[in-house]
Amino acid sequence: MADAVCTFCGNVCDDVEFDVNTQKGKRLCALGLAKFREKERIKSPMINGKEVSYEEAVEETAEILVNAKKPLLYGWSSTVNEAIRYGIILTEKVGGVYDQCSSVCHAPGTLAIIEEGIPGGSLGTAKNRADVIVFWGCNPLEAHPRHPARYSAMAKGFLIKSRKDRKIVVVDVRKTKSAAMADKFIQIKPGYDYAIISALRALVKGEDIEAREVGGVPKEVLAELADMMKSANYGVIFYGLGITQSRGRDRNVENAVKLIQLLNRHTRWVIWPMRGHYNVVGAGEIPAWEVGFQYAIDFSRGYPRFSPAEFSAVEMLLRKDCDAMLVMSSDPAAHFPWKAVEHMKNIPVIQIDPFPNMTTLLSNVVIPSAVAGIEAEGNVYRMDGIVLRVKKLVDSEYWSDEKIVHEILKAVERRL
Amino acid sequence: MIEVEVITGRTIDQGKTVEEKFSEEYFNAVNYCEINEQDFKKLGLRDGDRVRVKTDFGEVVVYAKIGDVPEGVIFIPMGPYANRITSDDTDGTGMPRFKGIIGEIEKTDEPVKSVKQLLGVE
Amino acid sequence: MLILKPKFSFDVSIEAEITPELAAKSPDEIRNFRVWYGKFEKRLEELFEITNQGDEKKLVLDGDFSKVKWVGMGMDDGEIVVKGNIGANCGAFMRGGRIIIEGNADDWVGAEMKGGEIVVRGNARNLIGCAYYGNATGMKDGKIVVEGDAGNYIGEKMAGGVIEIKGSAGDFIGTEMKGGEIVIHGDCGFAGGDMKAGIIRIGGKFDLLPTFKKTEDGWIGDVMVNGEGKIIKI
Amino acid sequence: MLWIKNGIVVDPKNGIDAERMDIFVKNGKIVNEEDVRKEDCRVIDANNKLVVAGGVDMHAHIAGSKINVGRTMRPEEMRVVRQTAGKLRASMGRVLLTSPAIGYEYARMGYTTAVEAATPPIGAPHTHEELDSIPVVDKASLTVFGNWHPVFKYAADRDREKMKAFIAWALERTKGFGVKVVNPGGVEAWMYGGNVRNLDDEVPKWSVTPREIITELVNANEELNLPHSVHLHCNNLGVPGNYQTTIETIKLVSGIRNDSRQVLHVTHVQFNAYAGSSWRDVASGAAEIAKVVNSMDNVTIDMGQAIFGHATAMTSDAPFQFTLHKLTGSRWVNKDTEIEGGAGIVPITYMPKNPVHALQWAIGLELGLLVESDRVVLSTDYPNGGPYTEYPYVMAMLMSRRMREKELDRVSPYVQKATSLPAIEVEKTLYEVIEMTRSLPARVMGLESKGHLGTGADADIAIYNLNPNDLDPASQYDVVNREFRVPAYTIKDGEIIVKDGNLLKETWGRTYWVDARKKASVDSIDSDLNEFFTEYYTVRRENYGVAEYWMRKPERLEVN
Repeated sequence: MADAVCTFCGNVCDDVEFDVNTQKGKRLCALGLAKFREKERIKSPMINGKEVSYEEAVEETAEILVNAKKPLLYGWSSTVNEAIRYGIILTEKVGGVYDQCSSVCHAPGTLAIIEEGIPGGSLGTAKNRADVIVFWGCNPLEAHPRHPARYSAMAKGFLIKSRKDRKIVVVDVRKTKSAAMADKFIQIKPGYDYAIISALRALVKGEDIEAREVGGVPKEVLAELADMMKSANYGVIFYGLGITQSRGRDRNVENAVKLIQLLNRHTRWVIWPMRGHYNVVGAGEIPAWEVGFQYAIDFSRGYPRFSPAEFSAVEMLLRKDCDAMLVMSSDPAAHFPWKAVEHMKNIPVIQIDPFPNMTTLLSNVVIPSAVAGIEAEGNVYRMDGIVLRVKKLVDSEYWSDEKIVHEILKAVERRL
Repeated sequence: MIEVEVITGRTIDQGKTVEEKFSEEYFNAVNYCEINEQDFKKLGLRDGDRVRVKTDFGEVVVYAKIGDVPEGVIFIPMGPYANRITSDDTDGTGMPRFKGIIGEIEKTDEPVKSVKQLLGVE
Repeated sequence: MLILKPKFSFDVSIEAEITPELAAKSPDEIRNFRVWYGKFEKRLEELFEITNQGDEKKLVLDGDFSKVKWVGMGMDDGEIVVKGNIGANCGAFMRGGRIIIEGNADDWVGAEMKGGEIVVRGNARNLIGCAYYGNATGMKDGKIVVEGDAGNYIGEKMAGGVIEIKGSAGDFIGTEMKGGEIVIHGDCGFAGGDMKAGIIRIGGKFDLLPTFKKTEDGWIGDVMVNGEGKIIKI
Repeated sequence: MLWIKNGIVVDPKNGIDAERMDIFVKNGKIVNEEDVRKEDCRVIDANNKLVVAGGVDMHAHIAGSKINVGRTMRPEEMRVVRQTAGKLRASMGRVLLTSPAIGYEYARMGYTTAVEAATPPIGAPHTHEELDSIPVVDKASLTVFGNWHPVFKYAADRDREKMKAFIAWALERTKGFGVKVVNPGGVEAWMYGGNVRNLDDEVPKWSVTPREIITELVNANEELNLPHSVHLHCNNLGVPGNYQTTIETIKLVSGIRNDSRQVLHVTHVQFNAYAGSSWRDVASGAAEIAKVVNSMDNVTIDMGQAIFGHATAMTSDAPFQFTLHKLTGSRWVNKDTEIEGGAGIVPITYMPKNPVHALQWAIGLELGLLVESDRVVLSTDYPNGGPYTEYPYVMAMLMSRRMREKELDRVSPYVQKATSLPAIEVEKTLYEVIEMTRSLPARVMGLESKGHLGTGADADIAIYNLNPNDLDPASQYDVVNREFRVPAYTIKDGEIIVKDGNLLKETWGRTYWVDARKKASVDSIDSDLNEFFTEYYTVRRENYGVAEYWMRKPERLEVN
């Protein structure tokens, strides 16, 4: 059994063990176990379906990126910081557009930070201090299975000695598996998060609201929740894609941040997103320090510019505004709206990934990579911004993402 | 045919198989929709039946299951089937709307496509 | 007057900060005006057929300009007529003059506009008259008229001027508005979230936020910011 | 090899004041004339030019989660293009800068060393990755200790040996350079919605006070004999009347001695030098603080000068940031961190006509002028007080009363009655200003090879188009303000990086960290650490911290 750090979800559990020989693990959730298990791999680098060497694939990639008028370099959330940093510099050098999986996930939260900031805390503060935790539009038991036990609902710490010391609230449009662990489940009408949060803000502020119900929730229930929030010693809202991918998106998060700002005038509250991929936070942090922005960054004029309406991957594809695409460890062909996927069929696509997926089927250049956290090491950001080093457990013939992107960068520099 | 609001999202099975897109397990994890029991009955559905889900953005055939969703709401696990019908309009945010898309569903005899058929490469 | 026609259909977007001032420049300057085609810097004549008809401060954009961004950015006076559709950021930071778009407009029409007039005969998309990310104030003055429908996030952080949508609009109208007026003749979604001042007139259906109070002719709010903004039914 | 010929050298550490001399460089070090073969040297004609050591910024927020979320929150800051991509990186930012821009702008100003002033311990891997992306300059980071639960425990228990062991363990794990303390006890109180208000307020749930935390940390730091002293951001920052807390805090170390340096560095004192009882009657307490600092020989400070224009407040002082958010209504980032403390970020703009802002501006200058030049370092607490790129402005202001009078005309008249600045006649000399930006910060940090031009020093050199023998800074303040922004040369480790203000190449500096494990028994806290991690942390002890091999160019300084 080797000590490992799990590279599936934003929990980045660092207490797991995995035996590569027997394929058995300890303390792994179902998602983590699946992550570590051996599975079908892309066998070799390929150009247009023909097996080639890594070097040939790298040269072809550089050629495509240098010649493209507006290449889109997308993905980055399932690889290590070291590869992302080269990826940013690569995008700058080829005058392309950098975007990462957040733009179809938690990027609305980034827009909310721009509007209002974020009063937050690390997962350890939830574990040690939170006597009220609200899961809003997220379903940790299915998306981050060990979150409740390690960090939130059931976690024990400095001030919280048992599950009884803490109240759990789940707010969602459907009764998710996570609703079962709640002391209070509030079912809301899809698309009304914003209005409900506005109502809560009013109630916390002491304003009466004229409506008898908001977003399918009776005023009394909202008043009770507002009271519960005000009387918490230390509360946390964890929010998920239920807020960011539905009507209101960034405005929902912004409104929730305003609620937390207000609550801090009475007691302590923080809010934090339940980030999905194991290094989706890094895919935003690194460009932020290298070039100033987290995602949807265009370099075509020699300097970075941020504009989600123009430079997010989905918008770039919908508008047919990119003439080449590099996909790093992601599967947009499976996870983007269909109309966006269609443009991928019209342009050269380069894929870097350990596993064959739907994007492989649309790719002109395929570069298989070592699996970070199993075959390659590097730093990653847990969902709360804490960096952990994922480990190399076994040797591999595959190149690491870091090496692949670095080699592409060097090949590009030779051409400039 | 009934009008529904479509939401999509993660499930544990979708998560477990997401790195094995061509496996039977992944196919089974993402090719269905959950429907409220009343709506299920209204549509005259039985276990193993298929429905066509149609929105302004496309249509897709998936298996129908009874799920813990409110009446008038259906849930499809995130993945290629869901994304045939999710909103591609980002409303200027860069984020397509994956949840809360108005559409309609009806029973159908058409088969559920494989992921490759769905992509149009097979 | 200057007439521009695309020479071919563009693979990727073009950034061309052209204003009616261009028409007053010498033929040489006009031909060599720098624009961006993806990452490649080009001369205007490499991408567009240029017809020069006198030095009236007027641009006519003839053809599909839906991939051409930043047209009329910061313009002071003169006129731009777009015969077809126009790309994003049209009329951003505009201070005066007039832009007429006969087709549809993309996102960010008239963002942070300070004066002048923009008329969209077709539909407009999102973020009309808004503030760019991180900036405190959207449109300050001037007028934007959309004769068709419009998208989300209209007049956010707006402080003055008028935005009129003759059709329906999307969600989040006049969020954090501080002044000015938005008129939506058709339907829209949530209106006036955290608005401090200004008027939103709505002809059709909309989603009322719980933080507004009923008054004689409409609603006042947003109470969360002790706002005196008005939502009035027309 | 370099031969810097005929320069006018100012080198306060070695007592050289505007002497014409040659400087020789070999293998990145300053060497004696006989150590080089002159015919192999590249000659730099420094005739009538000022030759000084590269600048040392000992307190700036240049890397880590704070500045990075600041960038994320403020795209309006990141839209200023300083340089487009080419041979070098695109370089962006108004006051908040991207990592490439941070290194480039320091070099463009003749600065060659910069210290990140506050690293949350668990955030150290992030800080170091970001430091590794800052080109040219040498770097270090200070680890924040003052609200860390083990520190409370060992301070409460008066367990000096374990405190020392903990510091040694933590510096190694975080690859930190020294002990930073921010609002000791106050950030923990913030976890309950409060703060501490004086040195004897008890920290909630811990029977320990700020007084005890500071005293115990200073004593432990001195017994370990770390290169740098405790680096303290005092309690009550940003509160009218706080100068008294500052003075009381400074006096805590009377009687503690170290022969080679101060035993306490109090940072960005401007923010802790307010008299009065509210924002309505706030006034300067700088003169009183200066008196105390001047009367002691074991305390140093830095200014924390406010610069008019845009800035972003970012500190580990989370409760203060919430107060600032309530005051300004601006965006607010807060980050409570495990059991280690917290942080906050709020945008701010200093406006000359705003009485409070003008006061802050004036207080910074009062401190710089009234405190002896061998104990006050020039700083803006970047980006809290403003951009470090305005250091030349501050240098010129310190040297010219005429310039100050001109500036006073455009600021709020409030400073006339609330500060002593208008009456201050002091004009620092060029020598003193070079001391405040070079030799002193290097000495305060304990970086022996920095901040001077003696044999054996790192060849980090700045050459400016200023002839000290020909210059009257009091009247030629505009020349001073201009030329210190555009060095004729910046030389880093013997390589010419900047010529005539233009950046020639990108190089990578070292990151210094301090290893004090030989001076303490880290084993003695082994079981305590296991308990802390099992009970209160969300990461395993084994996975906590930074390994040297992840870093680009680590430089371990071992304390023996």
